[in-house]
Amino acid sequence: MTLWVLALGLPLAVALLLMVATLVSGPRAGALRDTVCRAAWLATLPAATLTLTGGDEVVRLDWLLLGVSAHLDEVARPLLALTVVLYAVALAFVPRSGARRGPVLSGFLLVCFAASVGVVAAADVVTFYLAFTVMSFTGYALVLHDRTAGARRAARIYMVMTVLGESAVLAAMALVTADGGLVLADAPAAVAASERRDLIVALLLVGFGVKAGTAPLHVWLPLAHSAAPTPASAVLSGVMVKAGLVGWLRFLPLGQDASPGWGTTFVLLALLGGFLAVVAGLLQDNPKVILAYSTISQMGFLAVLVGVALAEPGLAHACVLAAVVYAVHHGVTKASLFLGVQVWSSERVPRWTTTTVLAVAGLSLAGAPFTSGYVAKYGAKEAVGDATFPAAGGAALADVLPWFGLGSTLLLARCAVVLWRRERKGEHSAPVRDGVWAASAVVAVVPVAWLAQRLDPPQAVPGWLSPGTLWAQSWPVLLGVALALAAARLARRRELDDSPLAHPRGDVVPPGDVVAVEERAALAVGRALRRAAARLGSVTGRVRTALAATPSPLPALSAVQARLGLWEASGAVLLFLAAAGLLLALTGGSSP
Amino acid sequence: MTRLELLLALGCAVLVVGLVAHLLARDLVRRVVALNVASAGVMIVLLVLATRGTEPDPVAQALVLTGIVIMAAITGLALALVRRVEAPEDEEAP
Amino acid sequence: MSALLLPALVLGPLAAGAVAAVVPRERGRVRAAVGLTTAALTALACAVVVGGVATAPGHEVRVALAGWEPPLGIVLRADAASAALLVLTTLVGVAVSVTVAVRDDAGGGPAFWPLWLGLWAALHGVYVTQDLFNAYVLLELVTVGAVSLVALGKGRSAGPALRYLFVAVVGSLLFLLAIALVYAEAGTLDMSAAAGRVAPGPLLTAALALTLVGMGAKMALFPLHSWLPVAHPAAPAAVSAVLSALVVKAALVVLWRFWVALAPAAGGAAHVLAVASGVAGSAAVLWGGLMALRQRRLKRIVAYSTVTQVGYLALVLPLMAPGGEAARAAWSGGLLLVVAHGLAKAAMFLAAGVLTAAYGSDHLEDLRGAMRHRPWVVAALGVAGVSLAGLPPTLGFAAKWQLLAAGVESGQWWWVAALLAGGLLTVGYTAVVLRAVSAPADAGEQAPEPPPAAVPTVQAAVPLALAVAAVVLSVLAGGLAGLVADTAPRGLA
Amino acid sequence: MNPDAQVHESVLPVVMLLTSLVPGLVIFFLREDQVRLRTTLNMAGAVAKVALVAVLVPLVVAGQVQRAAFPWLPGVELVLTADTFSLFFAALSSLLWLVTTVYAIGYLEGAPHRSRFFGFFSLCVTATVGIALAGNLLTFLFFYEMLTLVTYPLVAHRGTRAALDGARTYLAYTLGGGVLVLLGVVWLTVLVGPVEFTAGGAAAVAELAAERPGTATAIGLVLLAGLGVKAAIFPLHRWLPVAMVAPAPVSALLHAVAVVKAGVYGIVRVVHDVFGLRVFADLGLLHVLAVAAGVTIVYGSLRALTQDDLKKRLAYSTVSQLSYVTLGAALLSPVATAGALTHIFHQGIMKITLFFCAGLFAEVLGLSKVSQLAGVARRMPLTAIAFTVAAFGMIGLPPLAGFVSKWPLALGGLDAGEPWVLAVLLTSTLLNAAYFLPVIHTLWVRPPEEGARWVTEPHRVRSIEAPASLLVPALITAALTLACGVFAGWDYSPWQIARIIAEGSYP
Repeated sequence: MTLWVLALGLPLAVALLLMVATLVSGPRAGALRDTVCRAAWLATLPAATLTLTGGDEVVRLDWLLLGVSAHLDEVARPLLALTVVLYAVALAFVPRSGARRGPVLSGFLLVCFAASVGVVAAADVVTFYLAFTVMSFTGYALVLHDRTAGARRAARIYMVMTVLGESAVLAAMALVTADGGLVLADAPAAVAASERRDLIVALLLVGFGVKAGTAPLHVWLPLAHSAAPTPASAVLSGVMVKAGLVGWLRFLPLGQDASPGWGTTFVLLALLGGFLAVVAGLLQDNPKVILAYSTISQMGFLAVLVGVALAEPGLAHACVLAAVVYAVHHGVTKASLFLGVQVWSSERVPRWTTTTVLAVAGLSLAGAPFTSGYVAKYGAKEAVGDATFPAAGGAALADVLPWFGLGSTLLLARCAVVLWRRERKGEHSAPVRDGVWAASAVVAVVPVAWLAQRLDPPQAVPGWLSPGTLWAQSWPVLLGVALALAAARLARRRELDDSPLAHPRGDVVPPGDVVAVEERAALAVGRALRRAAARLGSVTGRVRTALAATPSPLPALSAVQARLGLWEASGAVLLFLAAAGLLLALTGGSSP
Repeated sequence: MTRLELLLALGCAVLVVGLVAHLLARDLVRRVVALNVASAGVMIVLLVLATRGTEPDPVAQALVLTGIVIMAAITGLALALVRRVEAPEDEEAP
Repeated sequence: MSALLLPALVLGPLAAGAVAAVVPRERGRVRAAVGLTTAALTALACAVVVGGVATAPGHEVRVALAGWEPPLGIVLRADAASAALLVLTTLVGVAVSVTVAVRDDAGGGPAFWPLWLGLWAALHGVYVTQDLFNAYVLLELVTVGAVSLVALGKGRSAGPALRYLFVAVVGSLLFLLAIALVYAEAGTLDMSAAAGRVAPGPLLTAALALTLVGMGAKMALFPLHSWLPVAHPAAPAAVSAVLSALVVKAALVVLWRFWVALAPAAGGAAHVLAVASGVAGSAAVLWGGLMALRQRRLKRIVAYSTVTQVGYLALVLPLMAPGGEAARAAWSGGLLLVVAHGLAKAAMFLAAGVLTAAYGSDHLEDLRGAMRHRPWVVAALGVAGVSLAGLPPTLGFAAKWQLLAAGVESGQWWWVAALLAGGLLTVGYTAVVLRAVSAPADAGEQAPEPPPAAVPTVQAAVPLALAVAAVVLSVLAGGLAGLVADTAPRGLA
Repeated sequence: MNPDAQVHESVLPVVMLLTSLVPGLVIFFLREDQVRLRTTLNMAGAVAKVALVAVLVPLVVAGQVQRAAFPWLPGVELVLTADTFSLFFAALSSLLWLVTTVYAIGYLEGAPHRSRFFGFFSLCVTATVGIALAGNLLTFLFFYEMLTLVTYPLVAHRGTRAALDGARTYLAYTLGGGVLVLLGVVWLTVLVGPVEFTAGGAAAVAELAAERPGTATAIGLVLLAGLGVKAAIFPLHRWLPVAMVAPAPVSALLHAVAVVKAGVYGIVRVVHDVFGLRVFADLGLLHVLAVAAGVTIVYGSLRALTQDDLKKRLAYSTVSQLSYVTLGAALLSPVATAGALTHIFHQGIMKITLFFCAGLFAEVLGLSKVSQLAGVARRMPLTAIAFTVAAFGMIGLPPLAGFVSKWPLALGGLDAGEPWVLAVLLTSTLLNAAYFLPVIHTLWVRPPEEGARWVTEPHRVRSIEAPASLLVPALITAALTLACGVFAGWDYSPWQIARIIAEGSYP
């Protein structure tokens, strides 16, 4: 129990210390800030011990908020491990990395870390929603960190989409809890049984889709990743995007009764997002944007798994575990690639070591043999099994998945070309953390394989040397490399020099492609709201002025009073009343 | 109509005439005089009532006497005020 | 013991008035001293009498003058209603006496004291008399006293005084005729005795109608109210307080006693007249309130406020008509309202007097800045306004509560509406006064506030004392209402 | 009031009233320059009241209700009872009065008419606590009307033409409401006798509703309309933005705690403890109230969008947030009732923080418009943090108090079978975000305009950004917002006490 409080409390305490230190100006505070910032990654240690030693019983803290409970099940533990590793490495990369206002960045990263732990390990709806919201809003602070014009625009778009996503998630959470799904363990059953099932699944799709970057809602991702400082974008891509996946795995009725309709929608959106992201990514010239598009395409891959789990209850458990393994693999590889961009451009590390590490990470992402990608992709293909995709003429999903590998190989080739051309100004040197980064990238295959091994019964583990699987995994990579080389020679021809397609500078398809359309739509909605409010105000204003303008009876009254006040008039009134009284006496007097 | 009712009607008539004259007169002194006439009307009614029984009723007589005394006092006060009122138009309501 | 004090209450102040008259005009201080001592003694006597009434078995103290029982002798009877009125008259009387003693031009010169003491005696007489003709004589005495006091006012106060005299006397004549009719039928002048001997018929209905019109004229009920906004402002400050708070109530009390004694016997006709009085009352509430909103002079606003409150008091007749629980609530509510209105109205007129003395005129434009220089006087105006509107925690609220309860109990919704509307209008014109008095800061560039003339602090403190009395008395409202309620006249039709 | 409580005749409720009545009356007579005496009196009264509440809370939660009754008119009496719900509201009022007194002393440094201000200020709290402790409808009406009278001079305190106009509108609306409540109370008392607040509704009123539903509905409507004015329900809410002319401490205390909460507290008392939820629902009034509250929630948020003046925006936000409580009270589910009662407390502390910050911005930098606030966080970071915490709370983000009351309302809506409630809450949350986040964005992110007067001034005028007596209350209430959210599980937290009270009205 104390381990849990420490795991969540320590990062928050350090973050608070950093915040207070930044507020108080003065040399001593400056020194304190830097030392704490440098040692910030230690705050993740309690969580690390928790993952390794934590038991899997439900832990309850009743006094916190509306009763907080946490639980490390088979989905939570690996993702928690991923979160700890990534945040530790990211926090280590913040000091001496040239990022402006480092301590503030570390502070927000720590808060985000605590929230991510909460998301992954939550055992009831309220805790999950608490962690999810805190993570979203600290994400805003991370994206906004550099305060450049681009960062402000990215942050604004991120905030609008997050708020929309948040309200969808809030609605879904309320509906799930109302149908008895307060404890997450029985949430899927509650959702399956509730009569508002379709509404809940739709809200879950939209709410977590924003976070997981599914097709139309992915626009904020490329902008946010390019605007955020590199450690932050590593964490964004590695862990925060996975929160969407965790949301789906916890709440969607996977393994309950089949819902093929929703299954196909998920798969359709996933494929759409997956392949369009590759096309858009190829036309960029900023490595972080290309990697962001690669994340969108990989999240598409995961969405396919979720779609299949929805459509085929039988395959659900296998798909969930495959998704978890794949998520861990993608997290580690993508984070090392992002940090690699920072190592390449501003660390004093020999060129050949960085290239080899990046190459290994790239190949792993593409799923080449003997890498973590190989294990994860194989597991996923087996988990999907013979599920077919009715909408696309019944093509087996298993042979659609390798094309994702091809897409990511192309993207990585593009990224390599762009990175190669970027000149390196190595002014910082932090050998320890660079070593750790290199190790984590290269050795990633071992933990992923070990994890796959442990989840063996449903999770298929590839034979390392069996020729069949070797070829099935490597042909997309080889094809991708071949295509890349052909494109490269083609681009060198003179007449294509200035063609935007051959040497794209990110202007044909701006980062966040369809965002311009959605931005205009959002602005239009905002303007309409304001106009409606203003018109409402003027209508009530007009009603009020009309009411006030009604002629008040007072002047007429005082005129009557003036005339009535004269002596004769009041005398006449007196006489009239006396006469009326007597008349009444004479006539009505006798009535009972 | 018996003699009693006739006289009662006479008293009321005098009262009404006095009141109407009082309320319509513009000159203040005429109003005071009219008021006395009205008061006389009421005294007549009272006196008529005093004569109903076999012998004259002392209580009604006492009422008439007191009424006359009061009316005299009021007339005195009214005339004093009339004298102080310089111009008659100032007492119209503004 | 309290039986002995009843005649003393009536004759004491009268004798003091005579003594004050004998003292030569220049010796103002001596007259003030006589006035003050009489005020003190009367207060004591009232306290004893009220105590007597409260403890007496039937809650009433009765004495036949010189041992003569009716139908020949005159009986003075102080019941719970007269106790309430005595409390009111004492409080206002002492306040007015102190004010005039401190600053003699508030009372309009040395002649104030004899007239005021005579008026005070007559008022006591009206409250306690049981005999109809005695009531007529005392009402005339009240009228003579009041008219003379109005005439003491500066400027052209003779005209309004004369007009007030004429209206009052016409009203009395009609009342005298009504007494004659009642005497013709009942053969006795004592109200409670006459109640048993009258039979429903044209004579009784005519008497009731004449009394209603006559007293309506004397207490300025709606159609016959035009003389009040002219007369009361013309009088000196202390006198207008007495007029609005006490003199108007004399006619009202006689009407109520006459009505309670004789109306049950008159059957349907009394009901029609009661409804007529209700309609006139409601019209008075609305008319007085709206006119008060229009006025630009403080004293005139307060005068129209009296017209409104008289309207409320006229509503008590129809509310009592159905009898039973509603009648008891209406009767106690009416009497509480009489006390509450008396205190609040006296406070308002005295405060208006202080402001007029300080600023030289009672036009609202000239009174700007009074909030800063005379906060306590303005506070008195505010609290009095709140009590008139019948808002908690004042006595007015208790009265309004009882009247509303009577209205709702007997299902007469139109009177309930009038009561509620009246409350809002009262707050309306109080807010107009408060706003005019607290000079708006950004209008500062207009005429700078005139420096107020010096006003003795005691004179400034008296209105607040009365207003606070209106609030404090609400605590005793329970006792007073209880005392009054169970002595509500029986046998209402 | 929980039905199984033993009732003790005690003088404690009266003492609670006196702790602010006596200082108030004394302060009226103090001269302007007796500052120290006035401050000590104020603080003593405030601290004494909070201490009394602290003493009473455990006692009452344990089930012992303190009662004090005074005969007023034959057959009717003034009753003060300190049961759980009344203490809940009294605790809120006294706590925030203590904080606001400190703020007001700092805010009115050297201002004219301070004795008058603090006199009426104390009377205002007396009336509020009186409303909280009212045991029957008549006492509630007694203090309800008194509250209007004592708050009028506070709203008109500045004495400018705008202040007087604002106060006049305020008086017109609130007195109109007062008259309606008076009519309703008299009508009910005449028909059924003095009505005591009993958990689950008074039996006599239930009988009346059974025999004469028509009259009972009419009485219910009149009472709701009267209370609706102070609870700022849609057509009757106009006085609230207009009364923003009052000085900051007044608009903080009045529009976060005293006046508005009196209306809403009244509605909950009438619906739950006079008629009883079941009876009110059978009369069909519950649905009317719920719809009115729903309309107000959306209308208030919508109007807040277009207000550039910060205090006006907060005022419209109050109009909207208040109707959460009315909506919660009008839903037939214990969860919704608990959420509504908690929101009374939470909305109070969050809104008072926002008004404190608005007052700070106006007092220290002279900025009252949202557009002028660009980059102010650099100059006043602590105030900006307090504002941000409270604003996030108002939107309903989890770790803060707002979520703890908005979440059960959403669940209650679904539990009571009214899904449109969830839609209303969501639209309102979105609109809240739409009018609060831009302010936070302007505060923290936008660079200050070059011409801004406060930029050119010397940066560090004082050691901290604003006088302590203004800043500390804002920080305290912001911390309270966080604490009420995070420690909602604690036994004596507003959420837990609200749940105890809510159970009472479902016998």
